Amino acid sequence: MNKNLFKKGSTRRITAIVASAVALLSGLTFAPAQAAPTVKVGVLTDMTGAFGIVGKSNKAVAEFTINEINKSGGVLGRKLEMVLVDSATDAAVATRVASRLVNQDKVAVVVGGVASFTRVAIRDVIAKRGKTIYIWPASYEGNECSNNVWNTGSAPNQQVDPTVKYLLSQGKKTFYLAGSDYLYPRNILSRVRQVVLAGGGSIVGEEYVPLDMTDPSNLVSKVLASKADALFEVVVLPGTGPFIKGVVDGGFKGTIAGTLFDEGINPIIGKQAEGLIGVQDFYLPVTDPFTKATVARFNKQHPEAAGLFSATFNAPAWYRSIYLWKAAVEKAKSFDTAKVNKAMDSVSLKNSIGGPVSFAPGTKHLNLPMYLGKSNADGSNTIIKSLGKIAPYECAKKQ
Amino acid sequence: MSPTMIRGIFDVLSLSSVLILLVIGMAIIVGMMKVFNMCQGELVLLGAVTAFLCGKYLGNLWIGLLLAPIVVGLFGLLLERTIIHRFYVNPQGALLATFAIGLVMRESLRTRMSTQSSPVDAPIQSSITIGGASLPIWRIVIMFVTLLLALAIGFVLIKTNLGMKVRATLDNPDLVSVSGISTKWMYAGTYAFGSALSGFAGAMIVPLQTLYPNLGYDNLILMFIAVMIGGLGQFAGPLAGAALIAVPGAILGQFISPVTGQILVVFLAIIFMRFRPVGIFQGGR
Amino acid sequence: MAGNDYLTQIVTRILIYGILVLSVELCWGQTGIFTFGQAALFGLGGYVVGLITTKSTLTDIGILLLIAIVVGAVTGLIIGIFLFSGKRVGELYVALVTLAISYICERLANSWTVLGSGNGIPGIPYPTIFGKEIGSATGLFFLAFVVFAIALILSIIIVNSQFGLTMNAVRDDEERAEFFGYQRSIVQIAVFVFAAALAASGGALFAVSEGFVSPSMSGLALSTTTVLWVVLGGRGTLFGPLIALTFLEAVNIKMQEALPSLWPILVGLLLLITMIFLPKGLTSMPAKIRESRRKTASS
Amino acid sequence: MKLLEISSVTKKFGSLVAVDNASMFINQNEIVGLIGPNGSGKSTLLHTICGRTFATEGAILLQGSEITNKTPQNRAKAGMAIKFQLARIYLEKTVRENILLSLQAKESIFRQLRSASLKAFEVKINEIAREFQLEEYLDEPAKSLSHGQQQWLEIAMAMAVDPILLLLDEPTAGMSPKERADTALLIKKASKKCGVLIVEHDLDFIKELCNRISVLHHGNIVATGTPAEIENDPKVKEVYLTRV
Repeated sequence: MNKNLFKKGSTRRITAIVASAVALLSGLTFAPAQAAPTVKVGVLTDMTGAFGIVGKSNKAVAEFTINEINKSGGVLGRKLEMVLVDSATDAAVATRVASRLVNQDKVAVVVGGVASFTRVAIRDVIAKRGKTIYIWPASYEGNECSNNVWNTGSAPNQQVDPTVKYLLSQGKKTFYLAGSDYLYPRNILSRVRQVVLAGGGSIVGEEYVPLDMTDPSNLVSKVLASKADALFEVVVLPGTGPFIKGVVDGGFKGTIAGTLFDEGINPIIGKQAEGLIGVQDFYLPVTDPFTKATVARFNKQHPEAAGLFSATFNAPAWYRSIYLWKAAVEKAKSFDTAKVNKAMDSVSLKNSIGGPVSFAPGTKHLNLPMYLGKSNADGSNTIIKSLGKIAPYECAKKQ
Repeated sequence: MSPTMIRGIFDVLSLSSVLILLVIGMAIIVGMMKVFNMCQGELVLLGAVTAFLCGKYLGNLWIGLLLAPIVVGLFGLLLERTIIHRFYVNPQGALLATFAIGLVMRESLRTRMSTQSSPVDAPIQSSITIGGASLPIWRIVIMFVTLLLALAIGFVLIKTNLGMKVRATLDNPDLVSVSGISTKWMYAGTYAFGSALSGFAGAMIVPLQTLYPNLGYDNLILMFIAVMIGGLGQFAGPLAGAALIAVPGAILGQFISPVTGQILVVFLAIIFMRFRPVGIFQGGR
Repeated sequence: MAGNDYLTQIVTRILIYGILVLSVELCWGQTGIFTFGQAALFGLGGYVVGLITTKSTLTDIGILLLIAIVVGAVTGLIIGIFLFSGKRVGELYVALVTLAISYICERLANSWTVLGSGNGIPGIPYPTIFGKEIGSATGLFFLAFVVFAIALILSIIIVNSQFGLTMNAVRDDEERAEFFGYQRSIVQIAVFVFAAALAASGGALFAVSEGFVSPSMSGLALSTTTVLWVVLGGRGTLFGPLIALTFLEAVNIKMQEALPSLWPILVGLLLLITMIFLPKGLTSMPAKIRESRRKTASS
Repeated sequence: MKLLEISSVTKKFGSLVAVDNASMFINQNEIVGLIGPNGSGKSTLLHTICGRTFATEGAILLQGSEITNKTPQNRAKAGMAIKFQLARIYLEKTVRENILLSLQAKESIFRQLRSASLKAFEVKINEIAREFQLEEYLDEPAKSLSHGQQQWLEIAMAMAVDPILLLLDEPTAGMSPKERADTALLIKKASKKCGVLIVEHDLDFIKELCNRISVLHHGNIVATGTPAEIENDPKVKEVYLTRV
């Protein structure tokens, strides 16, 4: 009787399975690369999935920057070797490839991540468990102060404060805040609220829509009904275009501002992008000689990513990230994580995209030159004002 | 009436008509044919892509609106004859196979797109002002088209000879094959028709939304819930189901946060469906 | 294996996903409960452990697993009673409801501040056992291995018991089973609760071994991928889905490097081809070939 | 006390009346036939007895206690067993497993998990298989059986649990004359332990077998009596003649 209930040959099958699994997996270990005097730089970005376009830009900028450094002699006399991994817009994939960079490729530094959930997922793998320097090159919601982690994108105050102050100075008194329902928009808009109220303005509404809402008509109506002087919006894809289109076509009289408008994002909005206000660390019309020459060189060397060099794709941040790390290594005269980590705190770059940058000691964030810009109907931007270096209010200097 | 109220009412009408338009094709394939078609969203997407390409290369979205149902209808015919027809006796298999088809379509588009999403301009971009509220004409067009389409299809299915044959075939395939109607082509034709309707819906709604690979997939769960609430086996039920979730969703969205509104609607729909005793989803094998 | 932390971590993750796959296989493969949202329970276990370990000093893996299992089982019981008590519901209704639950869970994980508003919960500490920290990749591997082995052995025992036969009877013809006098709903609820506890314990292991949880852990993508592993491996067999998982994860890692953007398309095509030509899964291929050889030989 | 008593059962599907005010009964150790042409409502009446559908009006009593709205599980527990028109057995499972499935249905989950009753049932399985000439196929999957053997297997599965009432829906459909004769013997033997209700459209088969026969036409029971009475009943002749 038992014979029928128990499937035949299960032990044999288990052995076969374990054997084949081991065989399969051992195919994944790679022979360690030959001991060349190169230093590996881990480049982690979303080459596929929803952020695949951003990854394309990131990869090209990383390649460009590393080539440039190698041409000028490398770091401490050693050439850099880029190890590119795809985090596929998925947190679980991101931790796996981050582990590969740290544990298998033994990279000296990891630069990367597009979305905040990727940063949060990989930073412990790299910086805490992996004891490797992690540079997060994106403008984001703030509050990243972990050890061995360095932020080279803009902090909320660097984008939000000048935008709101400009709007207030233009006589805008009432604000409507709208965003997608997750951490980044919530944090950005809470900063907006703080600055608006401090500056004597008032908030007439605050609303969030689900991340995958394709038709935000309800929100459009609420914005129109509010008759606010200004709309500060952080609605992300796929809602961005439909939302702004709806508000503009619905006859909204006020000014629309946000943190995500530039040459990279405007094309997905269409001609309704005209008049959108924002602050970024870079716009294409930034014309200091260094920036101009570097961007031109990039476009020439990377025709596949020409047009993808934009602030919202984190292109300037990627460029300066690798240079800032180089400067810290040279200052520490070592690739050792602890020493580089210490040197990083006060490192600076005289030449960078958009202007000179320096870490604000104790903040893990950069003093960044920022620009106030306005979008045009064709997706390009006009700089209203160059704002100069703005200090980050993060970590030790939280305000 | 204040402009806010007018806009509120307009939103309810507009959001429901958009969902009903999206569900019409599904009402045919899932509702009447009882094929659990997980790639319905991608049929909508294919229609949207067709419209986008016509807008981009021919500069005319009207041609896109005309071509979308033809292209997607032919594609549906091809799908039915090559794949779907194998799974009429195996509903779970149909679900998985169409899920795979959807995945392939979605990811293929992703590799071809050079931006995260592309805006599509409506053929009519102006608005009219009623009582101080500026209302986009394209949304009004969608309301009327949806209404006309639903009535026309309902009429064909109930009143015409062809419609009766189709319903008879879908209700009892064995009986009809004896009486000389080719069941095979009746099924293929119906699937193609349902696809064409979805393709048309995609072309119509893409100007209100935006073209991106998950356009159909992000709408799919709501579409399915609409069909299941409405019940299977007939055409009108799913459309009523769409109205039944879109209207409260749109009204709730005006008073509470759209996030809570959406979760609440999905949640209530699940409970409602549990106690609605019709269709292959409820009992029966 | 101990020498390479990366490989160890991959194997650990496969073992953890293996627990999730077992839970889907028990539900769908053995009992016919077409669960399309098992990741919701996986995510539940992960988030529970994430919240506990970051808000308190509790890190003992035994207690954490126990809590996850209890929470998972209770949730499974509620969903199970809702779905299966009283009148029979169709398998596709079950698929849609579980899919919708997974969708709602992902949505909530994105919204709720206490759940990290989309960023998930980072900084989950290493687990401890009897006060000792399991702080190495190898240690985490052994932990996952032990839990997986227990889950697998339990599954084998269940499937090969008289109850396993009952589960199959409910799968193959639930109405017929009722006419024999089987308490069909109790069978389904029992299996669903056990599978939910399994999935939640897998999620708990994922949280401690990866050090973070994120909304995608409970979302549609993982839910459907798990079903895909079961389909490709062959539902109704315990080992087929596990083989498919191992094979696909290994190939996945290679292919994501070699053909990053084509890989998801290839997965879709593989699933489609399997559904058409090998509805019992890729692991049924040898048997199928043997059968067709026999046919040609006899004709 | 009657074993099964059906009093004034009516079943409506919307406006369609499938069974109209039907009353009949079965005594212990009696074989009762229910005949009628296709569409006469005999399957529907059987379904209200076994719990597949529920009567709109009227009452069904098993050993004096009402089961009209009980679930199929509870009716099975009360001692009812059924063989469906098209054999509903588990084709992928072996004959042995099929019979075991019938036997263990009322075991608790925990006993099932421990496979506690496996040994005890083994004797019973062999015994019943021998009785139904299925002994040599015990370890073959049920799908490899012939059509008639599949029917037997389902009857065997029903008999295995020692029911007090056995419901048989067209037990000889598609069988050879030899198989029919064997089946008749098996049913006769079974009736020593329980009451049997046979639903048939073939009068010839059951007139040898049944103690009493009821004839259903358009949802109405038009006649009840011994086989001889039924055969000579003018109403029954009319029902069957108008069809032919």
